[in-house]
Amino acid sequence: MIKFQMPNLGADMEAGTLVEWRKQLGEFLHRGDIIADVETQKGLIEIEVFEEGTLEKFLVKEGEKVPVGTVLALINDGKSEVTESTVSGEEIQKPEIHPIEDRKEIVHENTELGERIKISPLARKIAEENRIDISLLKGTGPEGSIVKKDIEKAISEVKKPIKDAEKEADKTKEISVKPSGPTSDAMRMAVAAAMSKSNREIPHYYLEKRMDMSKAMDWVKEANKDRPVQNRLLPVAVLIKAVAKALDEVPDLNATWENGLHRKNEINIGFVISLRSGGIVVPAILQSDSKTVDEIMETINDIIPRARAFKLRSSELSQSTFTITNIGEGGADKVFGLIYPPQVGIVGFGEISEQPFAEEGMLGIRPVVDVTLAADHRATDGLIGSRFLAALNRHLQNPEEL
Amino acid sequence: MTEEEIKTTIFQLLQRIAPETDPSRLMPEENIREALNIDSFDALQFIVAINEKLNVDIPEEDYGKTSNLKSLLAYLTKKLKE
Amino acid sequence: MEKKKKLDSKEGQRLLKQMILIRRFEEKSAEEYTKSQIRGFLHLYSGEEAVAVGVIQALTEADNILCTYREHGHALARGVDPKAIMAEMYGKQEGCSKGRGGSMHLFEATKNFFGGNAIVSGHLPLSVGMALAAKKQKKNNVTCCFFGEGAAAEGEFHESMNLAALWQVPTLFVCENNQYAMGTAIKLTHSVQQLEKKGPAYGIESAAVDGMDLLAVMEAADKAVKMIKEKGKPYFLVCNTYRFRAHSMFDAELYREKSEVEEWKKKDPIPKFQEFLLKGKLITAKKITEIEKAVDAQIQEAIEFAENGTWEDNENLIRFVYSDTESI
Amino acid sequence: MSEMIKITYREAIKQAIRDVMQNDERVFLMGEDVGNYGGAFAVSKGLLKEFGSDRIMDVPLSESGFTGAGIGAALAGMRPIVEVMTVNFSLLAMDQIVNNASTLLHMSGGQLNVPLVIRMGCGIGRQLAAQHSHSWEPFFAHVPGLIVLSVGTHEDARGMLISAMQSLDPVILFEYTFMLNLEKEIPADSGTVEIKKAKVLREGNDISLITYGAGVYKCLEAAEVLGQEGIEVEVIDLRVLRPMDEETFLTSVKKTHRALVVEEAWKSVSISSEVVSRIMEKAFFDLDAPVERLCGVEVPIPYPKHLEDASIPQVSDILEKVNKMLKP
Repeated sequence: MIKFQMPNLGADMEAGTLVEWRKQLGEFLHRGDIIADVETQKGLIEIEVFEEGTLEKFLVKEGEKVPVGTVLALINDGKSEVTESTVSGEEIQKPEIHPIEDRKEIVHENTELGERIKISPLARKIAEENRIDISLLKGTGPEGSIVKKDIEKAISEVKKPIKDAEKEADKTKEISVKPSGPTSDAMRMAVAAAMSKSNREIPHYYLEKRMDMSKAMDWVKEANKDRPVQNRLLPVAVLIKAVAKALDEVPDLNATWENGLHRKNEINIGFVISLRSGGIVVPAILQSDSKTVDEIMETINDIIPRARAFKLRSSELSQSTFTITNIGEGGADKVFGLIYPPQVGIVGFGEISEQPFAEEGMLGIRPVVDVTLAADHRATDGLIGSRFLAALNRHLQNPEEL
Repeated sequence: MTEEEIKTTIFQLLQRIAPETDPSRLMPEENIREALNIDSFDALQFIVAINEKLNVDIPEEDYGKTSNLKSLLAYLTKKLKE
Repeated sequence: MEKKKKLDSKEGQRLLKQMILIRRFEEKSAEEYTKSQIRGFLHLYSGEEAVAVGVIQALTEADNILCTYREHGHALARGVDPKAIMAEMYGKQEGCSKGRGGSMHLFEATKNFFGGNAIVSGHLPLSVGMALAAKKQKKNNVTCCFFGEGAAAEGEFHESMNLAALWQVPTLFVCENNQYAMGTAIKLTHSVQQLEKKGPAYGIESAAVDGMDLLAVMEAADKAVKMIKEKGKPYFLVCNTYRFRAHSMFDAELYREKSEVEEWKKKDPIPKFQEFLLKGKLITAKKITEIEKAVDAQIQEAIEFAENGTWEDNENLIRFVYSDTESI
Repeated sequence: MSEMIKITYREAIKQAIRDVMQNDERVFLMGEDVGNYGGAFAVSKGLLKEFGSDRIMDVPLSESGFTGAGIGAALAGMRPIVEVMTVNFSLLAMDQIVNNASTLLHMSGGQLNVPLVIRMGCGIGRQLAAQHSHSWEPFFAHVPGLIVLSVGTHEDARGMLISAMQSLDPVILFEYTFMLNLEKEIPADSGTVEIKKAKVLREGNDISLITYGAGVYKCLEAAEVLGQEGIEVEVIDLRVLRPMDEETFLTSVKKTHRALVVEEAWKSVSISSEVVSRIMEKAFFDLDAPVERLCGVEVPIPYPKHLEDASIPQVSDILEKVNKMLKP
């Protein structure tokens, strides 16, 4: 019997609301099937199942909000039996994918979740319709309850236009210390939680290298020449592929730190996407190393619109093993990222711009990019980091081999 | 297609990409991507959308000619006459 | 004695048949009750037949009748179809109250038969009001209200007597004194047990009669109705009688001796009237047997009708709550 | 837009009585002191002279008796108006109203209508102490078969009786004696009014004030004050307490998302209990705050003025409560 749990879809996820079971009892589940929709701080997420078996029992009802790790359902794989005593809706399991908190803390969180949020029925209805996470709102109604007005305020903030100045300020500081930007409270709180944790727990070290992008840009230009617009490449696809190949050579950076370094078998590159409404999401481009540049571009074309519509799948949100932030393309020369726990590294690309560049005694004007690496000093040392940057540079100088 | 119609189409497409902005308030020589906060992905989507809506293929080497409203309009007007 | 002389063979046989019908109908009802075909409260009239038959024969079809919850006999005497009465007790929608009332609430508006009222004395004010309406409408009809001696202890009895006399309306109050208010003997419930003495206190002409004697009841009732119609005043008639069966089906009869019941059974109004008819050559023994057979057939027909009746659909549950809508 | 006239609540009721008596000779008014005394509250003053003692009938103090007589008269084709001097005495007629008026249609399987209107003076606020300060609207509104109307405005004082007289079912009409001298403007051609629906007396988007009877003018006054503070209050006069028109207040609550129910009756098991329940059942997901109530304090109404005032909701209480609900 398999205990299917509320997955942890990121370091910033503590709980999720089971919105809908997409499978019925008795149905045979295949690996990769969407079993349920879960509402998180980041929106509605399709939850995949990673095992095969028959859906035996639901332990959590639709509409219930439960902490990460809660057993949601039992899937019968024809193997071991689970006794009643070990199975209950409230059971706290050590989350399988990213065990980020110790047991004691989770129990504590659970008690907090147990406190019912005071909210008017109308406000609850509107919140559900607009996917507002009420757990993060402060009520102004009777007894501090959340009322319609509070929900409407939260909605208007999500939809509020972004002032340019504010956004510029955000960009230079990147994801680490965004000021009170105009975003939904929920999203803001999620980013805040993850980044605070990162800054609190991870001893970062930073490396920086300027890389010549002329060959890569020429290669992209050449590739795009005969393509219809729909199939054109963006330089970022090349960057992602190059990072993936570099990680393949320096596997200690494609890892997580959870009481020790755990290398990951797959290279799933998380790609920071800024939302126009504020906030960020980091979907993973799965198995980036085994995809061609074209395939990566296809993935980007698929994933960005979905990310912006909050329609990412659980694996895309939970399985990244390393992160790229390309936010520099908005104008900043350099980006120093904060690592997304429990990963151990993040690479930041600044704006690709024409700069004087000396090579082999010659000075020329070339498109260059300033690449930074922030890495977890618990997991690796600077040497590993610089080896990674060197590998990355080498791949960018040989785009045709990507 | 008149220049005004092209302009309207451009605004519609930009609005779709950047729904919270008001493209009609763009200054003729203002950099569109900067003004409306459009990243490279959205910029490409914009080019794709122009292609689909107006059937104008903007090759990559011409991207520079489409950076502000004035040049983009001129470029598209010219292309549409061809 | 005027009446006795007038009673012809046909009328005598009709009245005998009514009494036998009531007696057999009640016996059959008891049987059906034990078979669970009839439920709720079932109050039987056996022994008191002479009262209903004797009084109602004095009334015309235009006169109103209101009764207590022990009213099967009155309904039969009034001419309400036995089939509709039995179906009502079965709770079928073919019943005279569409099955909504049961044994205690038999209604037949077309025969001016107004129930079937199960709150003791609650229908007395109604009868005064109906008589008041008749007076206002200048109709010459009587409203006849049957009630037990138990009701005469209620405030509504006294209020009604006062109002009827005050307004001078044509009400015939008929007290069927069967000696017991449920299980409590009259000597335990009334300070003055000659109930007819209560009428004069309100200025109402009153009389008492042997309720076990059909002829006596007929005579008294005829006289009362005649007076009411002539003077437009109320009248109070007390019929002293006895019920042979228990108060209702669930009654151990702890309150009276079997010997007392046996003593009263000697006064059974049916054999007494049969004897009178036989002596006066108004009927033959053979004819009596024929009547009994006809009554049995009629009752059998009523049972079959009730059994074949239909249950009202649950969807119709809230019918008859308001007259112009079926919703509440 | 028709011409407006100034009229007291008393005069409006009297005109209604006169209207129905003039238009239908089956109508008569009976009650304690309605004739020679001119009505305990002078509502029927002069009507005896106009219509005579057959149609304006003084009755003895026997509430059960004359209420029952009214039912009987209605059964027999009349259109009586029974006046129970004050609602306090209605308890003595409760058996007639609950066991007869409301049940006869049903028990008879739809055969018998009781087209009767019972008017009751009620209301609190004249230092009449515990036995004369009752709000029995919830008692009567509990009973299926009755139509229970509450006369909260002058327009209804003028029209409700006329409309009630057209009903084939028994109607209980609650009239508020403390308003008798109150003068208001109503259209000169006021006549029949709708008696199936509640009425929105003032529109607003911020909160629904749901009330009836004595609460109506208090809520309107509070709404006026709140309006000056920028709070838009919707005031709903329930008017029909049974069968309750829920649609009107549910529609309002779905618009305002907040409701306060105001009544003078004791809070427990009251009209407001019913209103709140229905809001919970049918508009729960439209609520942005708990529904609140202002009701009578659960104490026999005391004699001293200040304690009497404290026993029932006042305008100041409504203002305070609304403010608290909207600005927590």
